Amino acid sequence: MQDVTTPGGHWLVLALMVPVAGLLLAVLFGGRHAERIALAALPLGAIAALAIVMQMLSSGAALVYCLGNWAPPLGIVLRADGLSVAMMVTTVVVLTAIALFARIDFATPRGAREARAPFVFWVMLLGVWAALLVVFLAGDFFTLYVALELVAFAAVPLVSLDGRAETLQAALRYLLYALAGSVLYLVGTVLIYGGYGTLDIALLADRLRAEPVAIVAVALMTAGLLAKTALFPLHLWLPPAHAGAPAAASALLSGLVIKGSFFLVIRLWLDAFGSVMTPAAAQLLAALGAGAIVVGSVVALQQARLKLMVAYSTVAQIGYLFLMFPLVLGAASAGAAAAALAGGLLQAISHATAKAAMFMAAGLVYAALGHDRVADLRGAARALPLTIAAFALSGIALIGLPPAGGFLAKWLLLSSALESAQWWWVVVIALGGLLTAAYVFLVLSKALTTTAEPVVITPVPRSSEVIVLALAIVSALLGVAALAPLDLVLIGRDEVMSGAR
Amino acid sequence: MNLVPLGLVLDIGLGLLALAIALFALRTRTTYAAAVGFVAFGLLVALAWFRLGAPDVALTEAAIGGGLTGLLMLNASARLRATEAAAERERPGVPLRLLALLAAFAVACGLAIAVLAFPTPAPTLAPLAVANAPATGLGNPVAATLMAFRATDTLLEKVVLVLAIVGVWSLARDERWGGRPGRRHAADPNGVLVFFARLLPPIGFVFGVYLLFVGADLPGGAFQGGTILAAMWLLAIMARLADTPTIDLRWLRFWLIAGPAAFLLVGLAGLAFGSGFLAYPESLAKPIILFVEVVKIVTVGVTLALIVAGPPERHGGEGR
Amino acid sequence: MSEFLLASAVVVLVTVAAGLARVLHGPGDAERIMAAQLLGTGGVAALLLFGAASGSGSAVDLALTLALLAAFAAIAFFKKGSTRELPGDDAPDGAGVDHGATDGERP
Amino acid sequence: MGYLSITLIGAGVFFFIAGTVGLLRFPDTLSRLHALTKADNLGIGLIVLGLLPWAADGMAALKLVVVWGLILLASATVSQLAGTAARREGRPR
Amino acid sequence: MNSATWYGLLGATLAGIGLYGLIVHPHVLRKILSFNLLGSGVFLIAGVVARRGADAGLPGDPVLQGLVITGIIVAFSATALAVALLLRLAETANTASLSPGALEGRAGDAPLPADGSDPGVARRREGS
Repeated sequence: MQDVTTPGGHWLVLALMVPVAGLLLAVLFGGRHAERIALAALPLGAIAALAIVMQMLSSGAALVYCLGNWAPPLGIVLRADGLSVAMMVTTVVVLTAIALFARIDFATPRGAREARAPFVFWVMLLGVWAALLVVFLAGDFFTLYVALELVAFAAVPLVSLDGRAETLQAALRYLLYALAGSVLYLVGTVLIYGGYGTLDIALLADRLRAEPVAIVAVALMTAGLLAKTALFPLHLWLPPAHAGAPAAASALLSGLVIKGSFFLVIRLWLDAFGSVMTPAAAQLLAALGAGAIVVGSVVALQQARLKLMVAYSTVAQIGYLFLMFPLVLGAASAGAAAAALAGGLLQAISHATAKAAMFMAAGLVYAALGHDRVADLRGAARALPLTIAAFALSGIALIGLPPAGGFLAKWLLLSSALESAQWWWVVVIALGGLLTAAYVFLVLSKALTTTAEPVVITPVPRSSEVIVLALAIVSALLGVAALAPLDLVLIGRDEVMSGAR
Repeated sequence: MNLVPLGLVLDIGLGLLALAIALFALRTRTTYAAAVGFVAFGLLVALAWFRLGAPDVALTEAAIGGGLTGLLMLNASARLRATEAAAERERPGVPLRLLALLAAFAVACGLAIAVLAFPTPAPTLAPLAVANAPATGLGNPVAATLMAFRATDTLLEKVVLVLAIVGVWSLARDERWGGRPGRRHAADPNGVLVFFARLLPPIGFVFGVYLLFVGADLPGGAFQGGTILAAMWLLAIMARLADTPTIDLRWLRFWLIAGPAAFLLVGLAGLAFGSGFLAYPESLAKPIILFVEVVKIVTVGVTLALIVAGPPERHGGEGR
Repeated sequence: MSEFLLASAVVVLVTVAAGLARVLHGPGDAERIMAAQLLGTGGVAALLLFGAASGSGSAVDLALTLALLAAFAAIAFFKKGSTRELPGDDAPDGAGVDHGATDGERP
Repeated sequence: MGYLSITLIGAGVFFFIAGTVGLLRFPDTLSRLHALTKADNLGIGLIVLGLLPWAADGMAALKLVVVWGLILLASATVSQLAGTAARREGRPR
Repeated sequence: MNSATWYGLLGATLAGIGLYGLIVHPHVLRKILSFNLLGSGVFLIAGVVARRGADAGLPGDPVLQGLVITGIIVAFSATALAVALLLRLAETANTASLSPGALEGRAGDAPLPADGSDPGVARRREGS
């Protein structure tokens, strides 16, 4: 199978080059311009993403672009299927909300030409965006390696923006995990090349055989990606890093960044190596996910600080993402596999929106109250009604109540699990939902408790509250909106899904 | 006939030496000794790369592994002396060490198995690369890979460098933003160091530019050349013959992004004129690539030197 | 001829290894620095020899890079190894002195 | 020509061996330093001389000589540093 | 055994050694150094794959050699970022360790006792 550039393929290049060009211009002009460039690039990126969606809906096939007109195996391609496009759109939506929210916290102070934290934040926001787009679009294992490193280089400085010792330590730990992860991924890439003479995902899927080189390669790559995704038991770096960062950065890290390496696990397990993956291996991966759900949720319940609780919630929610693998690879029918894949993807999208909203809401609570101790949240709902409403809506999405995207995601996963008689995952999903409900309600019950006299707060901008609420509403209504594009996510994946059998 | 075993003896000797130094660097007590060991290790690995028929990589490894990474490590070890004793007392427990041993053993064994199980004849893209190199105007197929076949990787790698320098700068203290990177160096103006730092950079500069221009057809290129330029600049800085620029200078920002920006503009021009992103018309391929390489060598030199110099630590006015 | 060159390279490498075994044991930094020197010189010699044996012109370029950076590394050793040896009058702006620590308190 | 090369290279290798023997046998740091730098620099010089006739062109020959010069510079610096370090550590061996 | 296989096994060993050091060394600079050993091992294996692919008059597969050059640059940038983080951490908290204990007992950003006294003692004293 030889990839050739498809009509409209150039949109992939343009979509990718928007944040890359923005990043370079932001570094060149610096200061206030960095913020302006980021805010101007986001609508352009959204246009490019929409153009790709329209193109894909009209052609009903994946979009491909051969870079430099060199076809694989010598050259590399950009390839967008339904999964890529869904993640691209999600990224642009979440990033827009984060960017609008961050305009308050990361404004260049008056009188200064350029200040450190704002400059770094806006450059890295564009960096994360560019990196994730490469992750979603690249069809070549080595380009994906560079993309993974881009993600890490953009994400790590966001953790330590405030320069406190704790966050420096968290950033350093995160960087070391990420580096170890990318090196393991890279060595797998090298082994693939040694065994099959190509790094193109589609070409590899054709040539692959179940033999030692392939097995060692996929094992090492998976281990590396799990370290980067913070799947239990490699999650230890995540809570301090995500909880210590400024709210907008936390939202970026928890909502989007970890989805990058997760997306690569999908590419690896379902696309490239789908034909040699055994259901037993997928069960193991999902078992780690189950461990993450239980451990993450239980530890989240014990947290005294809101931001740490939200961070541990991320550890737990990452677990859900991995439940899809045995359901796709062990599915009884193509329909069940498609449902499980759509469910997993929707879970990722739902978490991206809900967790970003939740972290920003937690940030507003901290800014208003001067602390984020869960035990002392009494009266917060009266003082910050919009923020607490946003927290509640994103909580609903995380728990998986209708009409949130999380509900539909879990519904798809549950029905797929029942159909393929893997009842134990039903238990895990249900238990995880209960635990999530427990920590969300713990926060809400405190916040909703009324106090005799009103709580004294530092006012937070109404606009910030509205942005967070809007993103939370998106996450809470995703279930309705997602009914239509379910077919979209399967575009360009027919052969891949049949290869998964 | 006799040649082959003698070559193998050499390779085994090189390998064992590299392994011994790696173990030394890992086990020795002070970080300074470990950093010195690492420089030696980088040199041996560069020799190994040459033996593996990869002179381009050998040049890169020599310049980076033995040169800039070594300087980075030595620099850091000198500044971290006070922290060594406390960290040394923190030896991890037996369970963690066993777990680490297990993981290391599993990875090493897995890799060894894979290395022994590689198919023969080995799959290779060498014939394809050789066949297509003329279309790029480059005689060195490694350069053709980096600048044409997989040019997008190279573009993205330059973006990595931009993010890395911003990441390093992000570690400045707020009041130092806009200042000069690194600490001020002390140097005896009549000492051997200054003498040396006057002598070496001209040689290094000529050689770096030479590597850039032969890179199209022979081993070398903008990256290797730029690394050597960076080393020479750092040398002048260490001898106080030059100083790091303040990070808010517009020309500095320009050169930091010029490499990837030139690449990007060439790519978009290709898209606009219909040949495709990063696709060069055959007649223009070599001049275009040379243009990008010339811009890149400056970007690489400036970026690498500043990455090593670290975040701004001094006010701009606090010059020499 | 190339066999002779290759054999010479092996011998040089063996002497480097033997010397390294001695100096890496220390006891002090002086010995460690000598180790790097030994390796720089011996490594370049071996490279020139086996490069000539293989007839590859790029060996000299690599040797030049290594020699250039051996000199560079020597300076780095010198700077970092001698931070405590700065004469008193040079100390205020010595390499180990962090200026940021003092003038951060300026109004 | 060939014999001259072989003789020069052989002599160069001999000095490397001699330097290492000195390194292994001499009792204190400074004499070890003395053995190492002198013998090895002479060794690489002789090897460069021996390889000069085989250089492809004038450029390659020039580069060979520059290599030698750079090595001499580097070892001059390193020996000064090693000597300083030995004195600082204040021990004869 | 030929040279390529030998270097492949060497790369595998270096990768194992590097990974071990990366996990167990408490001092972060040594972790970073170990990461570089791990990286060198991985790159060497890539070199072996390239060497095995020698064909069409080339001593090795140029595509993979190009990838290794990119990889070395990325690994260097990563090393530099890690070192910069570490130096800032050491400057802020006078520690080069990642254990949470290394930060406890600091009053604000005051460095730990520089006279070499056990920071653990100070930690307990403040905790009481």
